[in-house]
Amino acid sequence: MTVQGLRTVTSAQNGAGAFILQCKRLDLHYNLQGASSHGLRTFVQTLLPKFARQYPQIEFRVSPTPKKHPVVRGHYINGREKPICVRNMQPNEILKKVILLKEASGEKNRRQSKPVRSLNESVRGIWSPYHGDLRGV
Amino acid sequence: MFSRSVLRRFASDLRMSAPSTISGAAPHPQRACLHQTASLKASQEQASSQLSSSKPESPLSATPRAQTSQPTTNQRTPPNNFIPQNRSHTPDEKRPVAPEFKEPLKVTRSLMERLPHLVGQAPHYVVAKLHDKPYLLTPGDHVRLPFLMPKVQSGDILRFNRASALGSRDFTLKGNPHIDERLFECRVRVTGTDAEPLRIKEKTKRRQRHVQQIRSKERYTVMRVMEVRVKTPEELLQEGAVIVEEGEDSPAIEAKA
Amino acid sequence: MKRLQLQRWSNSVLSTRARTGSHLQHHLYNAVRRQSSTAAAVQPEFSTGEAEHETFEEIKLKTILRRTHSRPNQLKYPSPPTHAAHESAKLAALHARLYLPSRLPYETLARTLVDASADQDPNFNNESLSTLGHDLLTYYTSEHLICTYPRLPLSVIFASMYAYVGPKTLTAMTREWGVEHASSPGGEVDPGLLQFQRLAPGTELQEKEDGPRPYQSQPHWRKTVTSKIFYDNEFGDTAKTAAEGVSADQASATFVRAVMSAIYLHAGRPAAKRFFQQHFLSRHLNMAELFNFEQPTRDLTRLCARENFERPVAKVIAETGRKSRHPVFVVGIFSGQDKLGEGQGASLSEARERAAVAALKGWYLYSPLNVRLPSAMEEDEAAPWKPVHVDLGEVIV
Amino acid sequence: MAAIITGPKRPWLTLPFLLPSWTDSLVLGSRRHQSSYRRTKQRLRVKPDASFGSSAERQDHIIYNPPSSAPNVYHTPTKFLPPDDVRRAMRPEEPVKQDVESLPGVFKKVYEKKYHLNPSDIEEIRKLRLEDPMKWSRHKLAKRFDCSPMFVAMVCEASQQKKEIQKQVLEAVQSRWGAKRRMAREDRQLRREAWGRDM
Repeated sequence: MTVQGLRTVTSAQNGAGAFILQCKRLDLHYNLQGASSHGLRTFVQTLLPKFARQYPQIEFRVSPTPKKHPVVRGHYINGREKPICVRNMQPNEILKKVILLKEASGEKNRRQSKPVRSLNESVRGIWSPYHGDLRGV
Repeated sequence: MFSRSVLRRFASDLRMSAPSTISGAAPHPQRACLHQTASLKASQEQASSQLSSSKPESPLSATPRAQTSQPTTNQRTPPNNFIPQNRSHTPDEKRPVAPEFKEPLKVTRSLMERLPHLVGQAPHYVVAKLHDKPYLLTPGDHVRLPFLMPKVQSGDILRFNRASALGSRDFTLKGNPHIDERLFECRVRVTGTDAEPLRIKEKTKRRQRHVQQIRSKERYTVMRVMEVRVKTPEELLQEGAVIVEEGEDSPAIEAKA
Repeated sequence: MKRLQLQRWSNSVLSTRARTGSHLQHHLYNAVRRQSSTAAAVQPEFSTGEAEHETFEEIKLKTILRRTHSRPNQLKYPSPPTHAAHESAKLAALHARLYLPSRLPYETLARTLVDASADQDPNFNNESLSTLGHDLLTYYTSEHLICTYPRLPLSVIFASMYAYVGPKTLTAMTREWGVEHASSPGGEVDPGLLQFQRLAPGTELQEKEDGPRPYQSQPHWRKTVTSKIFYDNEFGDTAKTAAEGVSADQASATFVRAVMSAIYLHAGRPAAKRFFQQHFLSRHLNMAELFNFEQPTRDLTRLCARENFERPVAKVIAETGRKSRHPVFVVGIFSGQDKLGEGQGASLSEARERAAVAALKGWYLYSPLNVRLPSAMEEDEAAPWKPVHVDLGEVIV
Repeated sequence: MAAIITGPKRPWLTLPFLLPSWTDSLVLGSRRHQSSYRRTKQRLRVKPDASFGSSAERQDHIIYNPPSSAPNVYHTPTKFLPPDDVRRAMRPEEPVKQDVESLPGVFKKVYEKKYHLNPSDIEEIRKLRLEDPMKWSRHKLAKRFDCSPMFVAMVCEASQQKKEIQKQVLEAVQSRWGAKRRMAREDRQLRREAWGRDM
């Protein structure tokens, strides 16, 4: 064997080819009687059907939780989840929160100083003092 | 602003009257320069004046139905309490229009001669400008813009049409200050929004015990670069590019300084 | 009675029978509360959490439960019945998430999720689909690799095939598609979950016995590339199986292959090709990292002799600190006046070997411009065929 | 060195009316030292390549500015391109080639291959090697027949006995190694294997 092949795995670049929405499930929990759940109950009745039809990629689960404040919980493909408490919120505010959950990637929020992250090696290469012409620093 | 509104009216008139004439039969040369964004369908989807968004020739999905995240036109009338989130909710007359080119693309002879060299040397990078900030992009890159881009949602495809340089390892296509957008294609896909961790800034004042806490949690748009491509000379000629001689003030070849 | 946590109810414990719950809860909910006005397309899954705070509902729930389980169509089958596919929210979400064509019905997608270890009936499991999908995937991948990099050595082709469509990659893709595993298969399981009989912990995998191999007594004889092409799978591995159950990796790989063939069968070849390009070829792989040379200088000499180039000579292009603790040498390998490769190292021999590696990679990673794949000719109104570059093959020493 | 290359932020020379005629020597003398971390950092910051700067050309243009970096393996050398590849014709713009003959070689001496041994010599090498492997080692044979030890190894193989002895010698030597040396040798071996993977 003059040359061996080393085994690796290709790494995913979501969006470069196919795009997969990272939010896979939204759980809406509300209280049947509670006043704090009023907004979510109205949301489920009025705005949710349209929203769900718009994003068939997301599975919706609506279930009552007795004696609790209402919660919208997003489940993501990377296994993490994001809960948002929506007590005393109006349906429109809840819609904004639901959109936030839908747009999120599920990753933990981190500070990031550089705007571009790349897997490709540098196109023009890394500067080396042994190549090209000399220059002063 | 005036010119934009005029353009918009013009475009909406076109939409009303003859939507199929432009994308369909007999494109005259100026129209043909508009590459894929020329079709009206694409022009409706333009995100802003700086970015024009369009669909690639082959949509992502196996069928067009599955790809479009927008509902069909009859569903577009929003109810009173519905907040518009995407471009499909904005009425036609409020949408930005595709760039209208007054004259065909002019390329110099030396650029035409060197273009095959640049095209033949993959991979390519592009220095795309967004709000006059440069982003050095290669295909597959993950971009987190330092701001939240309005009126986009995840899955949208944008086309960056302003770039200061596009190059391969040995060759660089430079514009002064920007490359003509008909020379290259750079598409990105919006993959969602991202947020930074909550920052709390404590503000104090003299002789006062109260400490004010300023909370901030910025949100950013996250994108993925789909393609960075420079067009071949054949494509340019097919789209109606005109070869001009160099101006008297421009030297033929700029060697490396 | 201690109240159960809703989170647990809706997650893992009930996940195998979540659809059952949703089904009856849906009835119950519409009948009793008249509150849910969510559209039929949504199919919300109501968890059974509310069942215990009203006795009336509890009684009704019990009767429905009993009736459901006495119904023969739920628990009788080893995998979910066909009509269940239309009631699963998970399945519809998966269909939409992958932007699958509308011509691909939910029933087929549900079938791709049933492994042969869950349901032995070949009419209801994905074994036949995955066989076809496997062939399609390996065909498109190998075609792409051989046409774009016509000079790749065979061992590197094996490695890159493994990287693109190997079981590890397919498992990762299953995860990235958001497919969850059912804890154990059965007729009452949600059809949107991947169903397979799990491998018992600590099970040893056995090599598959499929027909006689020559020279079986000398195991090292089968290690040639030719033997791998002939007897082993497309990655050069011998197939391994266990007596009962499959590993999660195997089941996931089978599922992805089955999806590929389902698209091919229902939506046609162009759709399948597009799916392959967007989901498989768009992934990132650096081909230059797959090579491992043992004696690069010797290989390069052989290569130059084969191609009638001048004998390669190593020359020092730049160096610094030869007498210091950290010298740097930049060595180029020249054939006549042409530079073949360049390497940098802390010793002359290291730099020379690296330069030889770079030169060999430069040879093997040649990629022609404007590659056209043979399968492009299958489409109508394809441009006339231009032959692809065919290479002599790797260097044999 | 740094004082020569880098200048102050606003060179005196740009303000000539401030300069008396005798300041030539004083300009160099009164230059500030780079006394702060920030200034040093600022001066060390690598500027973008000059070819990326603004140019006088008004229209879009393509320049040839090869980077000063190690070559990339994806860019096939011109010699390796097949004769029908269009890129073969596109590469006349190589910079002025340095004369390969003038570059120093990696080895101190370059041995010319003589091809002077005939089959009977080779038979003799084999015979000698089998007869007395202790006396006729590879190097001694090479010296006698005026060829390289590599050639001797290609032609013949030591007997099993000799291999055993050699193995024992090696083990005896290695048994005297301590932990440090053993680890260092193993690391060296691993590093050497990494060369082939180009890591």
